Amino acid sequence: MASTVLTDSRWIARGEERTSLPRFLLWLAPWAALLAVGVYAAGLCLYYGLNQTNMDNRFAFGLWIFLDLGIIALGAGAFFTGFLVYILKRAELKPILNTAVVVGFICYSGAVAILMIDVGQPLRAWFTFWHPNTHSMLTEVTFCISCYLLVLCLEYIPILLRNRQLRRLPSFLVFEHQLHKLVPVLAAVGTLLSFFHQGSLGGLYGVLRGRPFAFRSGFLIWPSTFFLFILSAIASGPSFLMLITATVEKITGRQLVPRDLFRRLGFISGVLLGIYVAAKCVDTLIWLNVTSPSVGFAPWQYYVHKPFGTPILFAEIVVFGLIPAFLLTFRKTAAHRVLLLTAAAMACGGVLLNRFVLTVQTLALPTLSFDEFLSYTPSWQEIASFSAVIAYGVIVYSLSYRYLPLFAPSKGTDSHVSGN
Amino acid sequence: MKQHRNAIVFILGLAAALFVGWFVFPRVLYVQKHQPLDFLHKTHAEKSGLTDCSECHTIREDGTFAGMPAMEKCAGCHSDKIGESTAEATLVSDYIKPGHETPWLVYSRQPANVWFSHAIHVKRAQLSCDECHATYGTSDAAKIYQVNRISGYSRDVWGPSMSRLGRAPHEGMKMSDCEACHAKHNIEVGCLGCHE
Amino acid sequence: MSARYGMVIDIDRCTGCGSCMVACAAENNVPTLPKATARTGLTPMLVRRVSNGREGNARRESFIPILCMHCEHDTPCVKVCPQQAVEVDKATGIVMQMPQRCLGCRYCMTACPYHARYFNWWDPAWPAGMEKSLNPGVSVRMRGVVEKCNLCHSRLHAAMEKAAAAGKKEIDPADYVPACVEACPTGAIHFGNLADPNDPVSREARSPNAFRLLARIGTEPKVYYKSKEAWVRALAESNAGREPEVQHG
Amino acid sequence: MFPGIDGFHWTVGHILFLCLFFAVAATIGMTVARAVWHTASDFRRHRASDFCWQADFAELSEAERRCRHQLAGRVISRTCDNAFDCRHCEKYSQFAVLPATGNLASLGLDYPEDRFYHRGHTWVKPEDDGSVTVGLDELAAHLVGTPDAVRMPEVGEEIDLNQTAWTMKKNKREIRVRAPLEGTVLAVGTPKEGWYLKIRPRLDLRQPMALRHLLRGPEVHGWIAREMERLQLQLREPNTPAALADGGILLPDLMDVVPQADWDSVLADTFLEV
Amino acid sequence: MKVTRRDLLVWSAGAAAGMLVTPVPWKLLDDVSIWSQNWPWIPQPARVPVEVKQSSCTLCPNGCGLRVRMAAGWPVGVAGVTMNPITRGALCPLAFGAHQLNWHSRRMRGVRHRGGISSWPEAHAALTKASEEGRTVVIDGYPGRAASSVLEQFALKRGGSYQVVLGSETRGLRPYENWTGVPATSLGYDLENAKTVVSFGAPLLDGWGVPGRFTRLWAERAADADDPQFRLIQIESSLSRTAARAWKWISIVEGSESTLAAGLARVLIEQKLVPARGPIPAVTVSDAAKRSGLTADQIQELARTIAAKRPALAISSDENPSIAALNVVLGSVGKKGGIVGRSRRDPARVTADKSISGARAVVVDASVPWDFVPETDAEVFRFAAWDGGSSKADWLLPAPGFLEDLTDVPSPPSAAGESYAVAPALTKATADVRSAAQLLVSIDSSLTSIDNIIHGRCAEIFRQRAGTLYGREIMPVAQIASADKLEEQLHNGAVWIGEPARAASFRCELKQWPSLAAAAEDPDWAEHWPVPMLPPLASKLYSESSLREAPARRNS
Repeated sequence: MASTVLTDSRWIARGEERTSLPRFLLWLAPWAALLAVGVYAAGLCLYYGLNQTNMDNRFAFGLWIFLDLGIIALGAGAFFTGFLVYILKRAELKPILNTAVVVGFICYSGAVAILMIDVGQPLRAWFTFWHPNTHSMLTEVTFCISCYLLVLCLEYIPILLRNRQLRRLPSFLVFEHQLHKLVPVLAAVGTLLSFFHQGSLGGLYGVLRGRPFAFRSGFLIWPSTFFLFILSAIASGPSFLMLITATVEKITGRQLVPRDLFRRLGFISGVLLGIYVAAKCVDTLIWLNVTSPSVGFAPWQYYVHKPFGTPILFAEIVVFGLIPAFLLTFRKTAAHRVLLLTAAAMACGGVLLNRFVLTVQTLALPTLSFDEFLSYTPSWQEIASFSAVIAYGVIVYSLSYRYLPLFAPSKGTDSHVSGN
Repeated sequence: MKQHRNAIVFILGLAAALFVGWFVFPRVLYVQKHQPLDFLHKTHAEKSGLTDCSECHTIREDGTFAGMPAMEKCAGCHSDKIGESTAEATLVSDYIKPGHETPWLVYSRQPANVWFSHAIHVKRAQLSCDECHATYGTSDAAKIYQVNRISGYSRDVWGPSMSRLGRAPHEGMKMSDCEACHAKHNIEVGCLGCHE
Repeated sequence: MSARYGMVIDIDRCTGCGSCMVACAAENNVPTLPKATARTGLTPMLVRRVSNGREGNARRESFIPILCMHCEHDTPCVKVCPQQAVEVDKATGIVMQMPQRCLGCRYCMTACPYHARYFNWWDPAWPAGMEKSLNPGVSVRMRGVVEKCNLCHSRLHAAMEKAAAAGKKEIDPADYVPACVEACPTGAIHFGNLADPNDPVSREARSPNAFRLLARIGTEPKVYYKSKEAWVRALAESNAGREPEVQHG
Repeated sequence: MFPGIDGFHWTVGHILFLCLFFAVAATIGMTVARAVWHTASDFRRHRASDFCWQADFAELSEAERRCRHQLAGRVISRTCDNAFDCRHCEKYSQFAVLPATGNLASLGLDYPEDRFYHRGHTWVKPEDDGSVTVGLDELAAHLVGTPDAVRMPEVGEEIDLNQTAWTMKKNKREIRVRAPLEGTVLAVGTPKEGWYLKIRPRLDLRQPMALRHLLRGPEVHGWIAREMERLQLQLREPNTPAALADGGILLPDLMDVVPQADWDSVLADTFLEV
Repeated sequence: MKVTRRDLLVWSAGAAAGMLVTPVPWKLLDDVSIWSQNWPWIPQPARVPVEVKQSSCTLCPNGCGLRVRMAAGWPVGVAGVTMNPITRGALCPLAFGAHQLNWHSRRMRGVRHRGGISSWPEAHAALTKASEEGRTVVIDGYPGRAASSVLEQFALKRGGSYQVVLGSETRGLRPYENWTGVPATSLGYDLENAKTVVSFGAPLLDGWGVPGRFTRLWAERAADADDPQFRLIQIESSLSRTAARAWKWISIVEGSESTLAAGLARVLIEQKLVPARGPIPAVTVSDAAKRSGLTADQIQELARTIAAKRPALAISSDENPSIAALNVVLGSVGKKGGIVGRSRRDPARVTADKSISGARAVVVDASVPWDFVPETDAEVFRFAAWDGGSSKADWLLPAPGFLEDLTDVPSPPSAAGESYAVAPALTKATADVRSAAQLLVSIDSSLTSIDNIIHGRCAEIFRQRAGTLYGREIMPVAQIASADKLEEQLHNGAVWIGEPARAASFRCELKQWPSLAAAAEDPDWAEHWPVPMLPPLASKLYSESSLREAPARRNS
């Protein structure tokens, strides 16, 4: 009888095989614990101030900014898939669409949450909207990310309302149906917004005239990093989706998406990554030989401080750029599932490494001749809130997977689009 | 009736919100306080012929503004009770005799981070007092002092009208009001021109 | 008045006593933070010890006071602040940091090549009663915002007010002297109006021994330094005294 | 942000930036507004329930979406694409004329010929006064037995085809019974009386269309036969032969008899729940 | 009709829509941000006018001229007085934060007796009793003040003794006292007229003597000139602040100063670089070279450089006979630009020894450095404004802090000329305090009170009609109408400067070359800071920047 006591089958879509509730809760428990610790740590930071972190006046940005840049880059899969499906009408990517939306939602909401802890005066954060400095890349980022998070919520709602119980309320179902018809519009808006804020996140560092390691020349008001970030984001996005789906398939032990979907994603990822690497090389050469020397910084300065030697540059461009690009693009390698996934992982790793270098190395390197090279180790509060975001992601995704039709785009979808 | 039910319920909610927002909220947000003494500008102007504001609210020669006159200024005339009013009695007994300063509540008090120079506005820009303080200098009642529970600001900073729409030039002393006036006289000052 | 306030700091005269640092902190109500370190403290004026990198008798040392350089052109912090909490004042050329507007994102700190901006990691606090010793001219900043040298702006306020009361439009230069300048026992810090070519400061700024830190970045800092020692002047370049090591790998 | 607010500059960049932002915000806002508006109008135009059923129908399994003519054996295989509403089916007349070949063997269940059956296991009995009586059919009655509680609509309430007609509670499980046709509730019955609702249909019963969407005669047999098969599969103990082998009869109060079965899916399949 | 869940939803939808067109959300958003700009727990300065007072710093015997900004009766800022001819506007960094000292967490707030809480009457009674029962030794860290003479009178009347603890600058002058009989407390360094200053590790640019006196001098005459008319040669093992700025830095082995001094003296004499007779040090150049880590040539070169521009003055960081002897060889003792005697001669003082025997009571004045802990079985009355910790004294008595009581400022220990100033009580005490002098006067009313002594000294200055008064304007004493006027001006922060130091007429001859033993020295001047802890803002120098190593003894 116990099974009937602890059951949530009424909430699970009909005909979907899901593990028993106790096992599911068991799976959630550790993540929930991690989340709890993180929330506590975040509370400390909000109550006592940022002295709880190990950031300091030189290392004004720390782990959290790296996290934000990282997950926002990986979350780019959301807008990009939407763009491919709705704008470029690549219907074959539909099966991954819902996952893309959920992942995007998780990444962006997580990033915004962390940002709210990271700023010293969250209560005044809205000043950015009221007195915006439109010359600041950060303003652009703030506007776009908040708008795009809204868009993601709107894209998430239809999926949410398809839950077996929620759909019983007629108004919800109808609203879902009506909203669903407008999703292409949202996708278009999302694409626009993402294009800008992904870029501006790169611009964030590219405009730092005072930090020649990050400073880049560019096109009009946009430094080259603006475009590099967009490229790297849309290159890694699909790979990340692939990894997520593969992981879920591994855990649940069932095939969720058509086999060839991975290869398609991989191919898109690979080609874009290739373009990115090429662009990145050109940019690096220009920066090292023109931009940087012109302000009195010799290239060697950036790489004499261990551990940030030239190997990192090599790893970023070749090991985690060129190689996965090849592996993902070519039929032979892409056909091999393990290789494909490894390559995808490398691609994501490469983008993360790039964000890490830009956030951390930029601050660690001295600018004044009598500065010394600094390093910083995050405090447990920072790490805890960092991992809380990951825990939050796992929990939200698990719940969505269990109760929402993530991988079963309803047979009705088409009839929706066609029907009146 | 039946098919309009939703509309009606919706409007009910709307109305409730409007009522709370426009009538209840302001009364909850501001605490009302009375001045320690009901000082009457009018009477002082008439009886003692103190017509020029700067006779009591002086600007020192280093340019700083004295604000409320010190106790000895009052004591000059009120060393002993004049008239029978209770305020008069308290003034003499509680403040002048023991020599305590009167804890006036300043309607136009700006926060610590604001730097406002009366010297610059009055002496250089030749603004008259009532351009900001209206006719309070001739009023015949000490108006009630309202303080914001959250920010601790005087009501006069926000201004009497909750919506801040169609307010007179002297109503409201928020930053935007300062800016508006500066813009009108095309005076350009940076943040620290008015902040410390 | 359209002044361009700036400084020329004679490094050969700086004995590194630190009077400027303490005077600055006292003038601007900078709190003493029991838990603060050299990396988290609030030192709008910071004297740093520099050397020619040699050892033994050949070693030479100097002291460089670092404060906000009040960059004139393409000011890094002004450009990046998302909500206009920093601006270059048209009238004075002072780079103004507005703590009440700041949301504490610290982007400006990453943008500043001189690390002259400081974050309030703690709530400002003083032992009981000591708040009576705070300078009435300057409001205390709250936790979670960035602050930096505003060239003792409260003293400029006082000077302006004094001028206004005397019915003058221009302030008397003698009335506006930043605390660090006033405090320097050897008169190493010279303060004045760079826009006025006859001002001693702008004359000194033109001297062959004058230099600016990281001038090649092109932000036109208004704080100049001066030294007859070649090795000190070389410090202006970022890579001075750093030997190029391995070029690859 | 807006002219007159500190920090607003009349520069091209500033204006461009803000225009872009407001455009985006407006688009998002209008999208939501539009969705809300359409939802409201759907309700006004009584199309809401239609959409809901459309959506639910789309979620039904292939087996449940079989065309009545296949059930009657008039065609080999056909999936309904009108959401069981034969009144709008242009193919209906073509198939209806064909002879039914379904077996009419007794099911040990009583499905009187004078009634019309809905796939949600309700029957509809036209009365002389133009109203109809609605009740649970034999199979459903056997499953549920006597419900622990029943929530009936109020008299005078409008109910829509395929929407909730009434709900029952049995063993802490909520059962939602879909309305076999649209109309106004005239009277409310109880399980004991054998009928649940008396309804004045929205369509005049004299119209041929009025009850066309409900199952009759051979279709009922084909349909019930398949339902029984499904039940057998769902109710049998894991790895044992069918409990009620062909010919066996359905016990009353099955929910109490076979508690261990996955009743959620049984009921869901039976009452076309999604 | 009954209210359904649907109704609630619709109602709240309406309410939500309505709220948006009320002030509620927007005003709250605004007010909450404003609240975050004026957090109630963050102290804000008082809104009061600021007035500027002039006085002298009494935290150490150097008595630098102070310009104090006062608000509501409390000091809110400290700066130097440019008019002051000795300091000329310069102060030591610690002075700039001194106005916060009175609220320091280690401020002495109550009378303590053997660890327990006590009261002034009890302390008064105890000291009265003790001083009647037996000898009373009074120890003073800042001789020459009006308060000092109160302390001295008391000690002498009770058949006790008055002893002083001297700063390193004065200790450096002690050898001359032994050789010439002129008390070290009336000797001074005539820096203004010296052309070469050879500092053996003395932190001349780092708060030595009157901080402003030497730094200003150096800044005007020596800084950024390739061959200055004023040469500062720093002989020191480490590259100290002074060494870093010196004209020449001679890096030697630590502790070899006296040997090198002797070596230099020998070179000077042997090579007839100076017209000096008298004993020749036993140390040979090679000894000195071996000991100091320099080469013989370097030492001879150095000797020549020193002799080249005279008067040359050698300064030690503490009592060091050998270095003093070098001055004798250089002929700069009792001469212009050397070691000179101030016109007013104090009697020679007994310098306090930590172990005191045969006394019934020991009174330690607040001016005595905290680390002077008398070892005695007598009852110790320790006055202090701040608790330096680990005191064995029986009585800990809270003394007035910064600018909290009236005191006068005699010529600083290292000064060449006479000066006099008065530091009135500018601010209320933040605790119930009394100075040692005040307590002693209250015990023995026959003692002349501080005010009277100061009054007398002003009258004396007026009577001599010598020197000049540096107040808001400069005015020769001769032109001042009355003694009261003079006193009033002094109370308003004016400084009296005596006639320029006359090359005091005393000769100094060495019988034999003194021993090379030297007192231990500690370079960081914060170690000499007589207040047991640093002003709070000094954390900017010590913990919040890497400018200075935090001093070993003190913990701020």
